[in-house]
Amino acid sequence: MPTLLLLLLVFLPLLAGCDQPGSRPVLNIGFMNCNNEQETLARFRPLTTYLSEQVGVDFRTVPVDTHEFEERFAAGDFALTHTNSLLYVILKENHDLRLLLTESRGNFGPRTAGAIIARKGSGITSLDDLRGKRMVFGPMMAPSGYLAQYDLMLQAGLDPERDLDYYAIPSGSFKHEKVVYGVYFGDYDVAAAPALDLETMTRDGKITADDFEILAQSPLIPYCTFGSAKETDPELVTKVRKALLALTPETTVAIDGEQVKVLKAAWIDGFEDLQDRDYDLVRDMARRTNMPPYQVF
Amino acid sequence: MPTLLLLLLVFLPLLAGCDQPGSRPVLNIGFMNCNNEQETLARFRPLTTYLSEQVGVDFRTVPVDTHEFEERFAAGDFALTHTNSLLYVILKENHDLRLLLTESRGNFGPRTAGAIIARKGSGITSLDDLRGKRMVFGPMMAPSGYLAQYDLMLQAGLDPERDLDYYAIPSGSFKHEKVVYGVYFGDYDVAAAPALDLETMTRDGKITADDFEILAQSPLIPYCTFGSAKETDPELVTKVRKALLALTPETTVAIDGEQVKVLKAAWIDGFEDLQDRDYDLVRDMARRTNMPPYQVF
Amino acid sequence: MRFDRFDRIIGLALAVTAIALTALLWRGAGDDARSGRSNPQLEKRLAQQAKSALLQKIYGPVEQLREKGALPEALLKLDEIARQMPGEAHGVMLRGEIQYQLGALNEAITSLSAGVRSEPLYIDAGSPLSRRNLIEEVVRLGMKQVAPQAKSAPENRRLNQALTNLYYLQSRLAGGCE
Amino acid sequence: MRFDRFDRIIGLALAVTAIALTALLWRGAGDDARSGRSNPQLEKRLAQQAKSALLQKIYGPVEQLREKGALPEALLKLDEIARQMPGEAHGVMLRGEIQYQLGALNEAITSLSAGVRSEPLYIDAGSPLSRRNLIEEVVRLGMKQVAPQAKSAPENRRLNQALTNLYYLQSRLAGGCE
Repeated sequence: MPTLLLLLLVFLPLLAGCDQPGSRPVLNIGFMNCNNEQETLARFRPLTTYLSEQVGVDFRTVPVDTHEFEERFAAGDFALTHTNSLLYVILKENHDLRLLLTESRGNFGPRTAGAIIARKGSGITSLDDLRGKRMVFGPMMAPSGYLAQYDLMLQAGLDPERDLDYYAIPSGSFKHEKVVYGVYFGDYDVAAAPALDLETMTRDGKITADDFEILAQSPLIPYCTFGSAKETDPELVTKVRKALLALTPETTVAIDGEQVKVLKAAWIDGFEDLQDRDYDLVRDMARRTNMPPYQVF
Repeated sequence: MPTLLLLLLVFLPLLAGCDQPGSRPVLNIGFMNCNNEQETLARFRPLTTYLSEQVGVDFRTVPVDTHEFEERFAAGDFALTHTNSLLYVILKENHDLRLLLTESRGNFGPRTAGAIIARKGSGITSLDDLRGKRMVFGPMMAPSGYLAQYDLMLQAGLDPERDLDYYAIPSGSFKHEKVVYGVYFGDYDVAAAPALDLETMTRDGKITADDFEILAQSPLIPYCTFGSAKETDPELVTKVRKALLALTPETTVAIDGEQVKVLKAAWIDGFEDLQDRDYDLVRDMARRTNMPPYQVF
Repeated sequence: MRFDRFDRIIGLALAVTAIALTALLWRGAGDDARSGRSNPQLEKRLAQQAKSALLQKIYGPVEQLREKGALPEALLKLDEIARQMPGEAHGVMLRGEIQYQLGALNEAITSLSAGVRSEPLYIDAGSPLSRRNLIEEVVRLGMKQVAPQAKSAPENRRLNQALTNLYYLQSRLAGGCE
Repeated sequence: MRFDRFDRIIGLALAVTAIALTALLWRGAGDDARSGRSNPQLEKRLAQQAKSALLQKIYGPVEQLREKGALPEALLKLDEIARQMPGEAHGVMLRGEIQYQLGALNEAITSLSAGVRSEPLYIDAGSPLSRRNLIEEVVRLGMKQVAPQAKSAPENRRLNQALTNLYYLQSRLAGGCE
């Protein structure tokens, strides 16, 4: 079908020129999108380039939306994965994903927490005050932006589906920032905010500690996680592991005409050697809240 | 007073280690803070380093809050300035600041505009609908976040001081982003939003074009501007000018163990050779809205 | 990898087009069956129509906003589309047109020349995509306003880039090659 | 330049302290006038008190939140203060204490050792700033939990850094120098 080829040729220049595969083996690393693809690429292309250099294969940075991650992983798209802790648990349960390393960032290193916040002065000071209020959650699959808070409420005897006036999830990207602003600007009474986003927004001066009441905060659960598909060559996985653990804040890599610090670009402080059982807290939360991989209808 | 010295010594380690002056002359460039000092330093230290290399003096990056810029400039703190167009006009009028170059960024290059926006579906579709509404403005001295919109309203026969229910200016940093979110989350009916922030928030996927009505947009006025104090050696100014105009998107500089692209770090597309008369639009706005440097009480 | 979602848009568009073309060619096969081969002219025109329909679909909302004079909104809509398809020629041409209408002449020159560079049909008077009139108007104004500025400031890289782009558009209008 | 606003805070604090000290010394001058010289012991204690008062003022809100058990809020308040005074030893020690209380042991070790490195008084049992009990507790737990992990994973840079920090705190507790 020459016509199709023609059409393809028309658009092809747009698709070229990102990762230039050489003669070495090419392997995909699936990175869960946090805010958007551009941001994911900007964060993780230096890391991927570093890994390619260290391990001697051509890794490609593949940004993946949360809701299609499992399907693409099941189809064998990714040799390695970088996801949140819940997605790790799901892929481990359903597709035997292997734990590689956990990313470290912020006050709690390789762990993080979910907080339920209200605007200071709103009169809402405890979980009990949530009844009949308007609440905003982060995206459904976010461990510290949805799961942990939903679980906190259930544990406190509150059913988000019945006891709130209503709850919503913001549209578009930057959902975690939006839940915070949603409460800040009074559109919602309470929000499910990741502790890490409260930390970074405070450090950026977007909010201050005095703007909010923290009604509750979950226990610490693992943060973003590297995993490897069970088909991926174990020797290669060992090399990746070693390369990640060897990263220092000073490690740089050449990319797009710049020489950039790998960890700084990726917003990572370092990597930690958590064990699979450290994720049991997440599993318990997923069971209690009827979330995948344990969801029953 | 040895005690004071002691106290100083206690805190001194915190103050050291940013710009290391050598034996060359040291000159300050005052950069108007947009969101916060950390951001200002991260954006402009590569540029300052580049200029130091090209011009052969030690420039220092000095972040300055808007409200204290004039006083510090008058005290002779800065050889060069980087400010918005209104501050340029003020410093030119009151202290004979010389126009050096105008920064170029976004859809309108060295110019930008202020927009008045409302949430789509709010029923507010024209400036006339603003009467009795709650409005949020950017910071007072922002040409495209306050001045232009205030002027648009006056020109349309609306007095923000009388005809609105009330208006507010958000607290803390990231005010431009906050005015957009303030309307997005319904805390305000309308907002004074810089066209450039609408552009970048859309490109980041934070908002979409369908979220807002743009009730009015101002004419294009100059964007951020480099100026030089009248005392600054004209030969040095010429060298700075030449160095800025010679910057390409590929120009890099070594800083903090990285090799970074100067323009990319500073969020600048390039520099343009505007004339002082190009700022007359801003002057007219400042006169009509009774703002400095023409404010009368 | 940068255009991952765009991959999918294009993939979808290609699939739709493929189905439509198959249907068309199959219908056409009745007339053309005698010759026993497909008609390259026909295929080319079909491809152009398919592309044109796709562009219409993608950029329709921008055109609508532009037509009712909502230029800032149209530009925002373009920014939104550009997230998935940065540098796509049709979007770049539309951006140039709106920049020109909003008074950003240099930026319009940059956009229009980039658009024509990646898709010469935009300067082709006979093409349904043609923006030749617009380009002529912009070049005329640019030669009057930008060219003298650029010549008097030989060290100004951006001005001289604008001048280079103007010359490029001028030569394409005159029918010259790159 | 990074601490431009901090410069001003410190400047202000210094000015206030200078006035207070002048007043105090001037009053003290009555008693001490005979000797005709200032007392270095006294001056040192005055400086310590001035610093302590300043820290109290800056970190008071954090302490209040911590005392009523609002640990996440206390941590946020620290993040807020750290914008102006990153790496300031007292804030780093407080952060370590709260991290420990919230179960982030490795991070607590990092913070506490950084704090002690920049201000040894925090490990000094006799100092009003002393956090010696806390440090002992953290070191004890760290030796039980972190040390075995680190030893079994010699390639894990961050774990081994934590171990190095533990050894450092241990040696400072034992009175050793760096």
